[in-house]
Amino acid sequence: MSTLQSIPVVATKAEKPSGGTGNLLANVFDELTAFCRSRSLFMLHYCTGCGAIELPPAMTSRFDMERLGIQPMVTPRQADILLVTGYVSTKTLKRIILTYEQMNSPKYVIGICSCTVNGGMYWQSYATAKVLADYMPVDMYIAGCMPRPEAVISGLRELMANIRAGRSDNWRDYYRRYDHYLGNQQRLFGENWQTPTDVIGEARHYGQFGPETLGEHTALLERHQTPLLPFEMRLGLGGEKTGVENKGDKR
Amino acid sequence: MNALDLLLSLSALMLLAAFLFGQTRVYPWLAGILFTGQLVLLAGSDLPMAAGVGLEIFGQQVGWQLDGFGRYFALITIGAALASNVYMGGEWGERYQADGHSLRWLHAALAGNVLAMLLLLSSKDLIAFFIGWELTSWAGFLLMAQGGERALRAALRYVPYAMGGAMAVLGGLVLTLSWTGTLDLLELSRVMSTLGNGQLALLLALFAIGFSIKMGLLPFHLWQAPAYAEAAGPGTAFLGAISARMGLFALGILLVKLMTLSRVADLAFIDGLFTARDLLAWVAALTIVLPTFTALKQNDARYLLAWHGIGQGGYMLLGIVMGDATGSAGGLLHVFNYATYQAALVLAVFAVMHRTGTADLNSLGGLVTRMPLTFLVMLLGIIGLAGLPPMNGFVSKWLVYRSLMVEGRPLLFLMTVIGTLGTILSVYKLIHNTFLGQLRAEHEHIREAPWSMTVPMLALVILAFVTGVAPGLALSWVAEAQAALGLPVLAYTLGGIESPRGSLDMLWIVGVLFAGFGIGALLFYGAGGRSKRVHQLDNYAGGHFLSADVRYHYSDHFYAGLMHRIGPLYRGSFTWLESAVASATDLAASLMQAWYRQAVPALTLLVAAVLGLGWMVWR
Amino acid sequence: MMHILIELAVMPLVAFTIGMFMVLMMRKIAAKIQRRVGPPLLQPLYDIVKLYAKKTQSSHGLLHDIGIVMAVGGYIAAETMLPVPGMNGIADKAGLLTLAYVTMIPSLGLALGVGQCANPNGSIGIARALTAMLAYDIPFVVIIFGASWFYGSNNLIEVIAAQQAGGIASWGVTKMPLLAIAGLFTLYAMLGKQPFEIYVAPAEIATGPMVEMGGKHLGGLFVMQCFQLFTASAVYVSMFLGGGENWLFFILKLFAVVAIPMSMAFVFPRYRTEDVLAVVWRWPMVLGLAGVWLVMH
Amino acid sequence: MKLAASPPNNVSASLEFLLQEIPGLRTKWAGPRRLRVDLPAETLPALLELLKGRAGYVHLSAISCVDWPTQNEFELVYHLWSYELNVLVMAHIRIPRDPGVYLSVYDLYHPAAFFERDIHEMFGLYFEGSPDMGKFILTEWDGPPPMRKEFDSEAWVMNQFEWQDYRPDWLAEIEAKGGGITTRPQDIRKDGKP
Repeated sequence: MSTLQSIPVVATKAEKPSGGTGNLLANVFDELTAFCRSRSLFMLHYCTGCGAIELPPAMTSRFDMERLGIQPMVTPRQADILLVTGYVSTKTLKRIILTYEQMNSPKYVIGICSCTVNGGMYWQSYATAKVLADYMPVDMYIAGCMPRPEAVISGLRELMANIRAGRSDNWRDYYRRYDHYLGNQQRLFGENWQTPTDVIGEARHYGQFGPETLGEHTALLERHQTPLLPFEMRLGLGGEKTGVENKGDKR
Repeated sequence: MNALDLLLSLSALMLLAAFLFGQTRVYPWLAGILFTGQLVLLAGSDLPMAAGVGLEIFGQQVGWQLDGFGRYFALITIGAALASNVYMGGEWGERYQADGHSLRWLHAALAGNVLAMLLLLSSKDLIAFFIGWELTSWAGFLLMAQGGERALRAALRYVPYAMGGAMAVLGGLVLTLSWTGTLDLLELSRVMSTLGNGQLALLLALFAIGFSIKMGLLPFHLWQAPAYAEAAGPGTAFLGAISARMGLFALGILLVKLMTLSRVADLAFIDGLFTARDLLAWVAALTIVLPTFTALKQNDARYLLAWHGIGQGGYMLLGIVMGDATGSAGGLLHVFNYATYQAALVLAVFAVMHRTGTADLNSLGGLVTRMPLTFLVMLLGIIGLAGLPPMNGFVSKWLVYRSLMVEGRPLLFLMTVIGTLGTILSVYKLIHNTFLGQLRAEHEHIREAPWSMTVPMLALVILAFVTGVAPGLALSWVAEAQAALGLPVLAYTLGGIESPRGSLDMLWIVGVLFAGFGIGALLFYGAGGRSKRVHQLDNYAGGHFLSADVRYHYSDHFYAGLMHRIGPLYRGSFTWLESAVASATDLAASLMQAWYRQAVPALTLLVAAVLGLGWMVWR
Repeated sequence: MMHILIELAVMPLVAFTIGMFMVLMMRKIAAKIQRRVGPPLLQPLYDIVKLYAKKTQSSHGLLHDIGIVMAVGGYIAAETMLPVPGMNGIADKAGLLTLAYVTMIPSLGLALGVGQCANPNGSIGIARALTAMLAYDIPFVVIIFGASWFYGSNNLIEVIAAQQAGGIASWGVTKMPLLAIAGLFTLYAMLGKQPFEIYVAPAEIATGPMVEMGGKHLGGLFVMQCFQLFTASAVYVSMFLGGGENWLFFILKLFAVVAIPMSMAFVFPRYRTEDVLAVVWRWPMVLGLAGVWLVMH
Repeated sequence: MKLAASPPNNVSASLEFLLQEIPGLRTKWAGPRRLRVDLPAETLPALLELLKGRAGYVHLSAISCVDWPTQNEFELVYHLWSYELNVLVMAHIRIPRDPGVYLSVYDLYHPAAFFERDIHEMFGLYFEGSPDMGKFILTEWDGPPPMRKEFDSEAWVMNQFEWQDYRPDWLAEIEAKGGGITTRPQDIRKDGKP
């Protein structure tokens, strides 16, 4: 297990509580939210590969994840953890990326089974993606060609400890180095690969826009994708003006 | 030239003006001013407003006089006419004219309707009443028939109903004259209750059938939904708001003023168990439930609202038939409340039709981002129609429930609640299929309805909201109508009613509600983190990639589960009844024709004449 | 006047905390039935704080947010109409019937918010939720009719006073046993747990209305669930179990009323929508009408 | 109930008598209930109609394809089953690799549409008349048909993906004790890269 930690997971330095001891209240609030985040994790009910068969035993009466505050949730909007269990075929990887982008941050990805580390048993196959970390930031690996429920739960407890200590904010990395991830994705899916989520817009909106967010791959994306701008509620009042004034929507 | 003469001449003048230059741009402004003038005149003058002119037919005095009850309805009539007039004057009117219809006839029909209704409402005796009644029927037909071929067909279906009703009312009038010797409403209110049970039963049957046809009570309601739905835009709003309530006005006078509810209760079918009053209450209760659940199945927004028009009529009649202070106040207040949000809802549906060209609920969706004001109007309208606080619909329904609870009528109470819940389901279907869900690609560039449409709608809905928050404003007119009719008057406060057995204070309830919304907003926007708007295709679809050409919206067969359970109950028995009656009359007519057309027509005439003479001489 | 304003602020807070512990009890009962340990004591609080502390949330428009505000705000208003020991709020100004209608506003607000999410799972969920509301609200209103006819008023303060006058003998449950049983059945259907949770069928329509709710939207719905549990049980206790003489008895009664349906809930599968209509329109309706007939004669 | 180890003689005899009608057909019993039939490609439809019509072979359970690059041929195997005779017939035919075209048996057995579509995707063999020859499973793949012998999946993977440095020490401990993976991946890699 020890060298598993040595895999270069993108460990962002813990968010230093702002302002030092000055505003004690901010510290207490951050402390409380970090504690609650670690004690209440919603696991996405999306079984991407064969390893998912180990999750129901982890939830039911023998191992009971609920005492750790972990509940299975059905849609990505409600979930915090995305468990990528088992081999990641190219078709499934598209859905995994779509699901990952639909999840609300702070979100965590756990690569269960060796297939997410280096391709595992299917390393020779033309149809599987080998290294999950190329396509999205991964917070935790649980090795094993289907790890038993004890291993899954100890992995989850390790993740809870990281969250508690604030070391697991890797979701920012997806926004800050989006170009790197997009490049890997385009290398696998081709140039006109796009998801309905406007990741660059979200990076700007949530202040995660770093120098490496944009690059040549996002430029490639820009050419292909007409970004889906949300329909703003507007009062297009007045007479029979032609539809020219809402050209802005199409950009 | 006292106040009522001025009022009637003003509306007659407006009818003439509409007929002469209705299609010009200036007429709507003139009509608007005249309508507001009439409103001020009506509200300002003290009661009863007697009319100068009067005539004398068959030795009977025919005159017009407006009392509190009539004025209450007149105010609503002119208010609804004002709203639809403003709507007609704007861009909708231009589009209507551009489509080849004549705006002049539409304005004339509206003005004619107002005139006829004022005549009916201010009738002092049964002859004036009958004149007003017939004028209203024909003006209503004129307004329904405008707006295209389907509207004409639906209006023609109304004609046999109207004529049948008119014959019944005429029969009742003649019988009243022969039995009581007078036609004046005031004297009748003293004399009529002294008639024998059999006579009263016949009179009640005749008059009630005639009036319930106009009001669309259960067996005679089939004509109303297509007729009101297919009429031209503002015409539907006016018809839906007040035209059907003329039947309620007539029933109110008949049941309460002339026959007095106690005498109606004496006419027992099974003595002591099921009286005529119970029959009327149950007809009203069934009118609440059945049309509401028919509305649930409609897939056209106009038909859905028209069917609700019939359903809500049941609340009003039930309130009046209950007869106690809260019940009748609830019924009468519901007339005003219903007029406000029904007109607003219909105008909103026609605003959507103006922009998207269709009212079919399966080809709309997601318009909230493109027509927010119309959405706001429809939202407040459906809250009123469903009868939820803070809108005024809740107050009148609460009063009707309150009287049913105090009078101890569990089954009637149950029917009204089933009606209300059915309304909530169908109004959500209306607003969901039109404004919520996925915006269609072809509707991405439509714009909000023009000011000439949104202003009247918003005014009506704000009026509904204000009288919901402070029902006392409307209850003052209702109390005046109750006094004029002879019903026990409701002790009301600005917020509702005060009584130890269960009071209602809308000021506090709406205040607490908005305080709760404030705390909820504080919790949501304050405590929660930043949120970002996402496009409608950035949606959970089980890992599937959505695209604009995929129709990812649930609107058809909206309440599938419910329909599985109550689907078989829709057997269309009333349509069967109507067609049965129609074919029966056809058969009778053809028999008469055959009998008359046989070889020697002159002989049969001679025999008939001799028999008639003999009967006359012998009697 | 000032006295009422304080109550308006305190009553929702009390309702929320009690509701949270009811949610905890519900999850503990579910766990114990499945021979599991179950969540720790403050798990509902952790869930709500985490959901509100989410850093990115996706909203589908202004109406999606307003829907959640209406859902939480509607229940905050409804709590002030429910008399609790020592605090009556505005219960005298709004009776039992008004309370039944005010509790419909949160579900309407939620329905509007889910509508704008433009997700058919949500729309199907709302269609089923409104059908379920049609199902359980009819017996509920019949029971309100019976109770208010028996106590002669639908002002909750009067109802509670009448019951507390003669101790347990004058409780609604002893005077109107049929109505009490029908009320419990309706309460069970109102809480929306198995077998009446067709509108939140996770596997079939991805938790129905909650499909596009994340972060603070879902947090709002968790808060609403706490309020919903408290309101439903408090109405039942006020009508049939003599309201709250003091806080201890009141809370015990509240938890007992919720514990009964919940202990049966997690062994059931799930009714289809039309079967929910069939069951709720048959048993509680018949019992309710019989109870009303008994009360009136 | 004696489990019939081998079909009674009359079943196999009647089957072989029936099969004589097809010219150039060789039969070989691969087991008590398994009959291997080799026949020229153009006579296959006749065989299928014969078996379906006269011997109750209503079930085409699979079509499998074998790639013989050295003989430049594809071998198609049609697995047929009859619920009356309870004997599995495996019809083997050979078709040349270059045009790689054969006719579809969809009109006889509708499931053949999926088997043919799968073979088309994996081997590039085109079936005329098959309802849908589009992409079946590998919707993201636009490379050569991957199951052909000349396609080297490992080489394709080696230049498409990079690996992550991952030397689990628990493996080193096991090897220290003599266990571990017998044939190391790099030994069997053709390009010998570690």
